[in-house]
Amino acid sequence: MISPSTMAAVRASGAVPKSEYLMTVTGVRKEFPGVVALDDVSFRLKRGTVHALMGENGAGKSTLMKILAGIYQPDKGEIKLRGVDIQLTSPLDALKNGIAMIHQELNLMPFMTIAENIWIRREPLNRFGFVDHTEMNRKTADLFARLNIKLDPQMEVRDLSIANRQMVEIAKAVSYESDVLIMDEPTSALTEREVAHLFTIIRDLRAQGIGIVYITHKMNELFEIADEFSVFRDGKYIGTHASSDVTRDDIIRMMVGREITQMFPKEEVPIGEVVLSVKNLTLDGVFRDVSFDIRAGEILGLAGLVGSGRSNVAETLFGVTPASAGTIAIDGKPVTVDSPTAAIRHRMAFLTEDRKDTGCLLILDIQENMQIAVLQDKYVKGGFVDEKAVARDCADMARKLRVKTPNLQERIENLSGGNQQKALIGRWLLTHPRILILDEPTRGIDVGAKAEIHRLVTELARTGVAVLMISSEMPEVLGMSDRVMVMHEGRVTGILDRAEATQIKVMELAAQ
Amino acid sequence: MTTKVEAHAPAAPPAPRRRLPPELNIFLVLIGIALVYEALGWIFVGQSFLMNPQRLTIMILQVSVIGIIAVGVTQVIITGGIDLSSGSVVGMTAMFSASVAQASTWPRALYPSLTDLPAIVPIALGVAVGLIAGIINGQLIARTKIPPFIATLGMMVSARGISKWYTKGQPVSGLTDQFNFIGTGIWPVIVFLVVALIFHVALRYTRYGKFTYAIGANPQAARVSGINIESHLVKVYAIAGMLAGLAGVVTAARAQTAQAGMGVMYELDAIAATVIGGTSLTGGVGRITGTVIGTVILGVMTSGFTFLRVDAYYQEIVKGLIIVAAVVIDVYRQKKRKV
Amino acid sequence: MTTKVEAHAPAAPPAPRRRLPPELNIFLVLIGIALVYEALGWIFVGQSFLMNPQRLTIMILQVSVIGIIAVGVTQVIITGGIDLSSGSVVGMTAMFSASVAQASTWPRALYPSLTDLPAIVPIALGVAVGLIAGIINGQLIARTKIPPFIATLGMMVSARGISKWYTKGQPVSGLTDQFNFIGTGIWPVIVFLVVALIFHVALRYTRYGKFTYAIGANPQAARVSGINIESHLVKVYAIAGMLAGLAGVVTAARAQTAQAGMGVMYELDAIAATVIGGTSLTGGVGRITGTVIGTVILGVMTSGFTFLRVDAYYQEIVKGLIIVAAVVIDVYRQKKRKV
Amino acid sequence: QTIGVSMALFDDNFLTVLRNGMQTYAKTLDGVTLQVEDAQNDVAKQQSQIQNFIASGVDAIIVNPVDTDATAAMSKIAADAKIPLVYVNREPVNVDNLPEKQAFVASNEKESGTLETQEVCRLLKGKGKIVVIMGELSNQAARMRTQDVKDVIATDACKGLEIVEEQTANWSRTQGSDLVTNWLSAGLEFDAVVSNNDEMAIGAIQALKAAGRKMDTVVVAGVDATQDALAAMAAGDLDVTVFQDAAGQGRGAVDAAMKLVKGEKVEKKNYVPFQLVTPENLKTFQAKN
Ligand SMILES: Nc1ncnc2c1ncn2[C@@H]1O[C@H](COP(=O)(O)OP(=O)(O)OP(=O)(O)O)[C@@H](O)[C@H]1O
Ligand SMILES: Nc1ncnc2c1ncn2[C@@H]1O[C@H](COP(=O)(O)OP(=O)(O)OP(=O)(O)O)[C@@H](O)[C@H]1O
Ligand SMILES: [Mg+2]
Ligand SMILES: [Mg+2]
Repeated sequence: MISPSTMAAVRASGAVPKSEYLMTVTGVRKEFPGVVALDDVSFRLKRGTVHALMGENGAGKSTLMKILAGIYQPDKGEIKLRGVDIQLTSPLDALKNGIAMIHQELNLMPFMTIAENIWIRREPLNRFGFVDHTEMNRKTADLFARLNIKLDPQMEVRDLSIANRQMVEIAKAVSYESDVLIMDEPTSALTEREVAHLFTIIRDLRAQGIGIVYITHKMNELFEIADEFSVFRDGKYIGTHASSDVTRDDIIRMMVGREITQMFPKEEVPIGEVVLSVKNLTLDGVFRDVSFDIRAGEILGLAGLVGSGRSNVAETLFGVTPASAGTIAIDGKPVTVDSPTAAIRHRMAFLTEDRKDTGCLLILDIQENMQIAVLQDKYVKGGFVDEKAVARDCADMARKLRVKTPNLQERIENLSGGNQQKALIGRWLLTHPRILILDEPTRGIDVGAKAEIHRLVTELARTGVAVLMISSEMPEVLGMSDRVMVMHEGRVTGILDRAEATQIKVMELAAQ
Repeated sequence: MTTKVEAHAPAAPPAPRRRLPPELNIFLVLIGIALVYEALGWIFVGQSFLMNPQRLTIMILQVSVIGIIAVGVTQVIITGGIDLSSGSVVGMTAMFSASVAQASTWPRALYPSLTDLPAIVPIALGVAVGLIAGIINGQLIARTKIPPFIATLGMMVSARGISKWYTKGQPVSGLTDQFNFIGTGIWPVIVFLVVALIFHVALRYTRYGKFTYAIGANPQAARVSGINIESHLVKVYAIAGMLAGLAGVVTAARAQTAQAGMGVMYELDAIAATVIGGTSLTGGVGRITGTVIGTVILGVMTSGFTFLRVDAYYQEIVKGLIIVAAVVIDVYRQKKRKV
Repeated sequence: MTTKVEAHAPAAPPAPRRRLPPELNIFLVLIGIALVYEALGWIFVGQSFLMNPQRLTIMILQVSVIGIIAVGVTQVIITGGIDLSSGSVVGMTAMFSASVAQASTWPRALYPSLTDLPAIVPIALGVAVGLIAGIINGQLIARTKIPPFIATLGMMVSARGISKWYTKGQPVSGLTDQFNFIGTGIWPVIVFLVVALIFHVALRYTRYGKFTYAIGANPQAARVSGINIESHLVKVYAIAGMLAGLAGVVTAARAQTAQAGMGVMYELDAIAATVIGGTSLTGGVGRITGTVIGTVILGVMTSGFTFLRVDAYYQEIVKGLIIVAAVVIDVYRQKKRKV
Repeated sequence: QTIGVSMALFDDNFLTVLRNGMQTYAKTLDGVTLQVEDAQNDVAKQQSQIQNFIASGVDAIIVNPVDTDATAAMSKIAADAKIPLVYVNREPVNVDNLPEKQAFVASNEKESGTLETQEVCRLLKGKGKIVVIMGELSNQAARMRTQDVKDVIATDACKGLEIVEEQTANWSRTQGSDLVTNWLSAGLEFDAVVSNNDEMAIGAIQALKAAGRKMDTVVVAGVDATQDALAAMAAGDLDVTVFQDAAGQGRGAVDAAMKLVKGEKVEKKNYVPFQLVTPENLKTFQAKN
């Protein structure tokens, strides 16, 4: 066993012991109260490769990576870095040993500039020991130039869109010039354009001999970027293969232990009357003149590049940020939606895109999270909540959505990201909406659950619900929608019928 | 087409893990403190600490006003806010309420024409004044979005000013027996426990309670889920103000007088009781039962000091230590259970 | 499958929005308040409020002790914490420091053998005692993870107890002229401004400062970036304690005596000054320049009351209103600029 | 025997002298222990302390009331428990109908402000402008002493006096100093500073000196005759203060309590007079307090 400080010194001297594997993990176990997150897991990372980690939500991918990044300590098992045993007791240890990680949830300081965020703890100092801001901004500009990111280093992070924040996280991780780079679902907030950009960065890093661990739920990415992949299921290691050896279906079988034949079970359902009609909806400075109709049973897909204003339209529709102009009509009757309360009264539902900030009540339990929207009218008599009925319906919903949890009294923050997402979908389905707005409904969701959600949405449509679905995943939009509306820089650039909607058409409208 | 899913549906959920109520920790701390006093009592004073009905009463009696406030403060803290104004509101409402509770036999009645009124009038006035203060707090916070710390700090300073201004600093005495009655014997304790019970139920079993927790856990998500945060916060602060008003009434009735300096620093004791009782200052977590236990800890501590004849100089020093220690033990035990 | 990447590189970045320094708002509030007093002065008192060097001095002089504390409190609040102990630490350090600053001519010196020491001894002792209190706060918060509110509340109560215990409540007087010197004339103002300058630079241009902001803005992010949050928090609270200690020394020197009751409620004034100055209680945001302006607002307000001969009974009421109003204006203007 | 003592406030200089007087005296008595508590100026806390004393089985209780209007409730609690009670320093509102086994030892608070102002009046020869620095507004002594000032001015001999300003400095020296500096900077003219206590008077002196005012052109008066005040008087800065025999009151209270315990007869009201202190009789007081 070598102490991290010695290891760091060895690494600094360049006398790195040669070994085939950058990193090997054997027999790791990690338990959380009531959950075995990892059970006798092994994992190896070769230098100069991209190694994808696959597995359903809650399989333990993030947990293993957090162990490698020094955030959790394993209960059992050993970790070797370049053939040498190490023990990582803090994130600093990991960083000093050349392990950097992009976390599944964004981890930036909103009120600090991009440069300050990237170089935190490693700020360049001048002769007098003061932080040299000019140098820091210059280094950031250099880094951005290398990665071809076009952002001003002096912008504050709170002014950035989610996608740009993700790019900053990526740049920050790269800036550590580590040997091992862990990326936990880096593309869940990105559209294809940024994804492609990220892949050039990854290829470049791989060429430099860096080992990259890449976690994703997007199958197509796997074949595009990964050299090898390992599959986890229920905290157990299933196997490792070269990505050239297998097919998509093989992987899914390994992940979920069963067949999923159809990802987007689009069914033709009878389309009814216009339910939601939006005319010239405008939010000053953000988007303008957005007009569209959705009929009962119809799924309207909303595509566009990151920052095109799709989420803003959804928020305005739901009264989170009331419109500055335009009209909304439901069943032909004009309505005022100036708050989410009003929206819910009109039987709208809105799954937000950022489940941490605007979705989960993190410290509350799953049932409390699921029931909150429905308590406005249902299940309440004289102010008192009908606990039994709520508990029963929440449990039904959770079972229907396959929320993986011992019971509904578990805190939602202890669920894996995908299961949190399912619980939130359950929150809105409990309200039995007529108009369902979904903003990136399958972000961070595994293939099995994704199919499940798609099936659910389709089923809802069959019962006459009008669905507006924002998604940055092209196959999802094309596969699910009856019509696709495309936005660019706050304007609707076109609405395509299912028949005419192709990837190229949509991209054209999105990029103008 | 559709997948074979049923076969893989998750197994029936395992029986929910039995969770111990979070108040258990702090209840054990309370028992611990009491037993330490009991032991020390036999060693140093040669008598029992607990086997003394008079002491058992005063232990709770002396903190019942703090407790009434703390019930309101708990709700405010669960929303993620804070209320620094409660102590001053106690002073202010004591003055207002006492001023219409004077007996005609008292030579210097403030409103000679408003003497000998039935006790309900001063009680209602005190509660109403507290309610108004609470509504102002709530409106300020909900509408202007200033931090609760500042809104209630402003109220704290202003309300104290109002209590002094109201009678130019003169105490208000000569209150009717009917009014004083709610301050005698164990009535303050009963008021405290009834209030605690009501809001325990409200927090756990009503929509009001669910919304309170939701706002504290994540205000943005609560808003998107259709909760009108603004109006709910006004309610919560209004209730806190109302309870501070009630506490003011009880204080005046207990002392059989009201003076502008009443209730100074009570807000800190109430917050301490709340946090000792397991309510988290970051919001979303907390229970009235915990607050009641926290309040009783403060009372036991004080009685114990006198009982053990602890030098007054050391009392404060030790009180600070105990507040910290109680919370440390709670945090530590909760962490241990969690990992 | 692979796309042509270069063509799809992200669009040119939006030009960075030029942000005005956030202190500007509150500076305008200060100017506003001063001008209102100036106008009222001409109307009601027939003289200028501002054109009076003596008044300009006292405006800052009377709040310089608050200001010294507020510089430390600002840093604590930027980390997302709070320090309720500063006022009590002022009282405690004033006592300790004065007890070794007595002149041999004073008949009842506390330590007759330790009289007529050079002023540096009591100053160092006061600062050191404050530092220790701060380190205890910091260690408690960092190690046991109890909320800062509770840790410093415990310290607040205990430190006040220690000040009373130290001399059994007797004031400590008869201090040497050398010691008193730092409390005379505008020396307290100079101490305040020097302290403010040092920590303004430290917060903006050193890693210490960056860490402080990072921890407040997002502790999780700070942690995964390799910052040792625990040891940094200890530093921040230690500095806050040290500055409260310095404030205690200045208080004793200004009053030429030390008493156990000194500094009561100073923590609230310091927090008010900090928050009025734009520091956010949720952490991550704040500047010393803002705090200095916030402190001066408190001073201007007090001087203005006396100047306009506002009835003592109304002063507190109005003070509460002004605190709230200053923050409301700040919040409102910032919101307007953002949208 | 154990006597429970509830003091209104530990932080008060004068009350500290009183408290120490009691404790020193109790030590000289055989088998008497004092259990002293700090009510921190809180009526309710004081009442609770009395109840705690009773629960602990003390033999007698001495109360230095926070608010003299709140004594009726306390008298009743003690009488119900049949434990002797002695009020010290502040005259309880129910002084004329105290229950059995209760007494009161104090100086007549009416005198302090009166003696102070009369002396100021004498020094100014009945004519001049005065400023009044008040203690904490919610405090009884502050109200009494301020009222005394007004009562004296209403007398024929002192009709020429005029109050040009009155403000509070919360008993505090620095606040007193800041207040006077603010007055001076507003160009306020005055011939005398009448303060509710010595601490604020000393603050006033510091401010006057800092502003370069000659101390023989202004009369400064306080109450309490603390050590610092006597030193200030010796230095020629303070002109008037009023001595209240704190230690004497403390001794008297303990004596009364002991007698009540033994079942002896005790006067209901026991007054210890105030005494005016001026540079002429300063020497006699420097040894006391
Ligand atoms: N801090 C925690 N406390 C308790 N349980 C936890 C904690 N973190 C993770 N878990 C549990 O450990 C298991 C593995 O979670 P993990 O986050 O590693 O999954 P994942 O594979 O990353 O899933 P996803 O694809 O949804 O991100 C899950 O069952 C989760 O509920
Ligand atoms: N928190 C924020 N602060 C400031 N500007 C923001 C923020 N979030 C988004 N924006 C800006 O608002 C505009 C529209 O963003 P919006 O999130 O609606 O786009 P979107 O098409 O939904 O993209 P995304 O895929 O990121 O959700 C973008 O220019 C973005 O930069
Ligand atoms: Mg994960
Ligand atoms: Mg979006």
